[in-house]
Amino acid sequence: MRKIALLCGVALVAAGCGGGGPSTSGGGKLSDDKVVFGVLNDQSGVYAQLSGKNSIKAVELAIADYKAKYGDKAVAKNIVVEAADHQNKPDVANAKAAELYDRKAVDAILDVPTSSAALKVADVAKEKKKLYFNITAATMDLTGKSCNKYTFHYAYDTYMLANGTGKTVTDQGAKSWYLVYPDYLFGQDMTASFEAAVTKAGGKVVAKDPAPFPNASGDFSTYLLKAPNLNPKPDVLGTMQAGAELVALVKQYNEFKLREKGVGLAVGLMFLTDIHSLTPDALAGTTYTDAWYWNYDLRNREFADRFFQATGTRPTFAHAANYSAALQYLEAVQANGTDDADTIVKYLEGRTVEDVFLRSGKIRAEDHRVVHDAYLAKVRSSKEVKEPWDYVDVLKTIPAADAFRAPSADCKL
Amino acid sequence: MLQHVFNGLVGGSFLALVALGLAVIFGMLRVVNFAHGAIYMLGAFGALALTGEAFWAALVVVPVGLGLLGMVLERTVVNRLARLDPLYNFLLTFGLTLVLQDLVKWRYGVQSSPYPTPAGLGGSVDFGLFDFPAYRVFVLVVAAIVCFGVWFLLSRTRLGLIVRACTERPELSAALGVNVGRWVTPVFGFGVALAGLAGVLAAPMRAVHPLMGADLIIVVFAVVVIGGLGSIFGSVAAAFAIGVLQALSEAYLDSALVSQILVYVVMAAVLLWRPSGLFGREESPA
Amino acid sequence: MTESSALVAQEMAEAERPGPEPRGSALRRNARWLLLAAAVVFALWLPFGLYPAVAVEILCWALFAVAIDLLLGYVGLMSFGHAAFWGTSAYATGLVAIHWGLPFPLAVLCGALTATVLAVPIGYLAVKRTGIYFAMVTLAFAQMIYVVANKWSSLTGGENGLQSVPRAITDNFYFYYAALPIVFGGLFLAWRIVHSPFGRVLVAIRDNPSRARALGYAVHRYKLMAFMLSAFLAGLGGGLFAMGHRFVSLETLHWTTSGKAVIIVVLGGIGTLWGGPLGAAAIVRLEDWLSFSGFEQIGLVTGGIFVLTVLLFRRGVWGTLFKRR
Amino acid sequence: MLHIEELSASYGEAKVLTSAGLSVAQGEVATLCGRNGAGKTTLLRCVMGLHPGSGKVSLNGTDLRGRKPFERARLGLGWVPDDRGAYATLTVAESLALPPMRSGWSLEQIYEAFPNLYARRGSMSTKLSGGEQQMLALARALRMGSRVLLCDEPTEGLSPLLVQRVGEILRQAKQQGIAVLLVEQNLHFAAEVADSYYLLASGRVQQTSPADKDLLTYLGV
Amino acid sequence: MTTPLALVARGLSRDFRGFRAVDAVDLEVAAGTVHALVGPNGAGKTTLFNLLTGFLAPTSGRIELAGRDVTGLPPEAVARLGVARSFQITSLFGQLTSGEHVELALQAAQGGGWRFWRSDKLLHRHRPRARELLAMVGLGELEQSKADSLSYGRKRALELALALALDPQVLLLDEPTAGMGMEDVERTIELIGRVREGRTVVMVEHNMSVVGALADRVTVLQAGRVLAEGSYEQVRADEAVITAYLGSGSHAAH
Repeated sequence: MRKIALLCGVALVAAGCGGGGPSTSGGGKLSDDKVVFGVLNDQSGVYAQLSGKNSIKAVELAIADYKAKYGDKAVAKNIVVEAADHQNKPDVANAKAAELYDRKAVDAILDVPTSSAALKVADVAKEKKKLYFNITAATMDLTGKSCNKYTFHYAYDTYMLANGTGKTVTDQGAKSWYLVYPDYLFGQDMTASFEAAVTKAGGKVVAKDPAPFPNASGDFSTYLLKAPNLNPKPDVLGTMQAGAELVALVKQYNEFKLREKGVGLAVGLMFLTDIHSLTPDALAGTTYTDAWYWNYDLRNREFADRFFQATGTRPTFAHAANYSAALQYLEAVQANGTDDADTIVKYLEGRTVEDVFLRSGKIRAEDHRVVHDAYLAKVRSSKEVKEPWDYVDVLKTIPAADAFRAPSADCKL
Repeated sequence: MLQHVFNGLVGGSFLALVALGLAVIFGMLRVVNFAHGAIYMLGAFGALALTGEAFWAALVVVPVGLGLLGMVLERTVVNRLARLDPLYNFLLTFGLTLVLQDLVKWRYGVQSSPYPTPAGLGGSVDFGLFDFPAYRVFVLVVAAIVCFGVWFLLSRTRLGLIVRACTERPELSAALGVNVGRWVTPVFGFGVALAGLAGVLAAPMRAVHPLMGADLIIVVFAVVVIGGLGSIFGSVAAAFAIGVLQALSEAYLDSALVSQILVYVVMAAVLLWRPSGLFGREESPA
Repeated sequence: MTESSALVAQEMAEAERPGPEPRGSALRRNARWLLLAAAVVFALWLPFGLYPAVAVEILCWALFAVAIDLLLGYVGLMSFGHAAFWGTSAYATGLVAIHWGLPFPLAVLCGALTATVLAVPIGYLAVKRTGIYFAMVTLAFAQMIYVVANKWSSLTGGENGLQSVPRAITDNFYFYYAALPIVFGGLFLAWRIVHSPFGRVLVAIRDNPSRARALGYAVHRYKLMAFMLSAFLAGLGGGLFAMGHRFVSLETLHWTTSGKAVIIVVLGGIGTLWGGPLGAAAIVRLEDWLSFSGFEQIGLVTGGIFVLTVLLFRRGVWGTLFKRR
Repeated sequence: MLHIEELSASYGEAKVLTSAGLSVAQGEVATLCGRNGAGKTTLLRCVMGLHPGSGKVSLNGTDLRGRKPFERARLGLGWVPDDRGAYATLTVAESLALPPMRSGWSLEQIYEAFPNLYARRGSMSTKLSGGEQQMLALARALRMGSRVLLCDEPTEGLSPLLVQRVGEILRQAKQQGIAVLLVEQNLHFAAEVADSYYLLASGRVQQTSPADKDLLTYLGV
Repeated sequence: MTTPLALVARGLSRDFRGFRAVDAVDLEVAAGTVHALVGPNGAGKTTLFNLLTGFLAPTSGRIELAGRDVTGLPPEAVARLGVARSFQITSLFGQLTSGEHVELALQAAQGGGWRFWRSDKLLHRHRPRARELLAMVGLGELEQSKADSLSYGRKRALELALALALDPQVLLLDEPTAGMGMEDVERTIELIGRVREGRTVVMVEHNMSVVGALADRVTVLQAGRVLAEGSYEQVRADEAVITAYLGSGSHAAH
């Protein structure tokens, strides 16, 4: 009996083996007569809310807008969105990216949070000579030593985050800093950028502590105990923790009553979704840098309303940027009459672009960094929150020219 | 210094509760329950499911519920492998861990979920030399009470007498008229409930996410190797000791690496000098 | 002394054991060759029937599984931390390829040797315990290696992993065939070890360590040697994995990687050696299929299958299909 | 009291008992002799239900087949194992309190009969001397109110004085109507307490007597 | 000092959790003799064996092998110094055949267990000797049988063949005839009588006829101590031994 059941199981798996088929890839004017987007992101993990499945909706909005705009004249009539979950694991991302390009004939991959995964996908894009718009990864290597011809870095990076928050908070009078960061590449990069920004603005980093990553216990109490007793006492605790660890750290920050003890909180990497899950009160008064905010102006708000209709939630910067990237790609296809990757890259390089996401936008030819205005935001307390998701006040717009670093010499396209 | 030691004890509390459950189960069933970490995680999510205001209810309901789940698992699956090599149950519970983790991921995603500090424990306790968040003090007190309670139960009650006897010599105990089989399931459930309790306690203090238990259980394994899995006292003592050592190394050493690998280095040293664990009994061939 | 390891051994030794072939008929011996030929043909055909990247992956995991089975099935030691060797070799392979530009077979060899060296201290400490403790201890040490690799980002790239490992053969389809000889070599080595004088000693140790000691065999050292050989094989797989993906991530060192390998071995059949590759094909293929069809709760499925295997088919696929009790 | 018929058992693939049979009446001490490895201990374990065996074992007319060890104990079987069954984690007092049924001797009686145990009631059982451990094992069975004692070499490794003491206790038990199945190699000791003799050889049990030359030869005395 | 001493124990003791299983035992085994250890169960014979072969480390005392201090050496090292032992409880490799057992033991004696790159057919070169040994212990027909499937008596015989395969200087036999029928006992006596040539044999034995037939010297242990030592006849006549072994109504022996 068992043997039979087992045989059936094995047979099923074996039969499944036939389903693969060797890889095919085509060229041509409009490859396969269609344009295929591949949204590769985290659909179940820490970034699932930040971008996740709703990024697909954002891309679909872009497709709808493109079709509405060009109607019968549209070059791309058949536009498909494929999605895949990379679970924030670079090896999965690697396999999925290859799969999307090869097996699902994707012309451009979008999104891809998590630096390690993002870098890996850049590798694949380079190898397959297909386009890749990274939205949600922060690593500067995408426009540094790992940059390549087919990769564009669209929304933000660690420089933008650190510079925005570090400089502004220091300017506002918090001169001494205590930095706590997760002990891996992102945390180390962020800390270096932060320290540079703080020092440049006339502040000082009193101490910095690497916290274990991944933090098995989710416990940051040691650093929180230490903070108020440092000499000199820091004005502000800067944390580079992200996702789950940020949530834990902020919870513990409040538990140890550091704000009452005169140590403020600045966050290196925070998303609207973090505020939503932590509740605004937990973060009230915290400043951070964002690449986009849905309730910034009416144009954003109009997009946010459409997005809300489609998803029941407000868009994050990632959703807006996915929308923008998909739209700009389609515009490029429209302008050139082809989805040939080299043609599109050539067309995009050096263009100035303006849309709902890209304000004063420019696609730099030197390193494929897409620069645009960034925003310094401050979290409201729940009393100040007048409608759901409207959690922050935009304190300041950081102009595109200042928001991002100059092209790096490491990048050779 | 003192506050860091205290803080380490709080951290050690979670290790201790999970290790205690692990050791109790191992003692009675010779099963190393890999799923213990997953149960800890379920405890935290259980608290979450009951929402913040119901923390006090969760503190009771969730461990009891998980204990019952543990008993069901024992009756249905663990039990079936009881006569085989303990490795099979290790493997089984490893498989269960994957299943439980993914079920929770499915339901809650990997996003960490917030859990407010329970009402009444939001303040801090002043110890003169330093003050400390009340909730953490509470955790330490609960852990201490539970560890003491288990010790009391084991050493001072008839139930403990039976459990100790069955743990040490099941055959002889049966021959003395003790219905050993009857105690296996409740003890398994109890051990599971301890992990569940640790999970509930962790919810307001730590990030609640589906992998919280998997990360913890490996550290706990190292802890019980250090303490000697056969020794309930050893496991608990090693857990608190490791908690304190970790807190001190985080506070005074500039390297995050040291505090993270500390537990494994201690484990290696123990294996080198006392392979059966600090409090483990020598396995004498006789 | 070894209350447990011997038991696993028994259970699976029912499946296969090294030693002189049972006096079977010529037919049975021919069947053996036929099976081998079929396996080779299947391996040669695989990238035609399967997405080549997946086929390459199957090769790597097959080696990994065989490495673990060598320990579990023939020494009675269940390593739950073999990712330490798989991952270390992957990093070493990647680094050698990046910095020295060695061709991939040499890079993989360097990786495997690095893993073997790492196996010396870990094995020395771990073989002091048996059974369930061995599993826990190896798991803990692997976690330590994971933490170190994560921290040592100047070398390993930390969270970002080792990107852009160079490889002359870019197309996975051809790379598969380039990797195949190494995999066959590794499998042959495993087979050779099992059917060698050394393998005979291992089985003796598994069945009765005290008796083996009384015969003058230094049990701990033999176990350590087996551990190193197993690490070498796992290292071969890990090195190929690195070259296959042209990338090494921390994931290769994570405990889930060890767990997946154990799942593959148990599913394939403990102590069968060839169950490993079979299990690897099944699990890798299944995971690919699940994720291709957009189902992300892979652990739910593999974990569930694993639980059922442990409960119902402890002899694994190979053991159930090809071996009689 | 205790009746064994056609009892067969094996260890792995080695048959240890092949249709062994014997009976012990109330107040009778039956001695089972046999060489090392003959299967005496296995026989006791089978009776106790700790080792699988086929055949019929009945206690006071109650068929014990299918009953678990703890049920057999509660029906009145008392096992005094060859290793004396001391617990490393239980004190003397706890060991005496462990059995759920305590219908035999009262604690006072026990401590009166075994003053050493009273003196060391707070010590861990394994810390006792060999003789004290043996006394504890006997005391435990008496405390349980067992109707049949299965004593596995109770004099093993004891000094002559203590051997005497064991003999006295067994005689006392006998007077109270307790049946004893005694596995013993010390024939002189056996001679002092035993009413009947059985020899276990080649898996079979045959009744014998101390006068039997075969018995002595067999035991190599 | 005419005959050299093959095996010497001086003040050997071993404790188990407060229980002294072997208590200051002095033992001198002359080379080329058969030395029997007797005593009631629990007298510490097997523990003493485990101490002599390195399976247990002594709590105190020392052990010399042909004049060389071997105290604290692991069992495999003791074995390689020419000490082979058999076990009281049958202790074999369940999944190997009789032939494979002996081949394995022969390989151990000659080294070569490390060769993982060679075929196990290499072991076949030990086959002739293995067959010889199996025939010697009466297992000639059972070369292909797995140890698990052998009867008890045959397992005991295989134990002996294993020990002999090491061609040891000192052969320690733990109850070699336990559980054997009369004929097998006779055969084993005859066999030990044959293999003792050029060797020193130490054996634990309960069967006094075996002891009487083989032993040059007998040491009687009780409660971990040496009670008496001498020839079989001397020991048999010893008051203390009679008391200990047979028990006594009158414990006036001392």
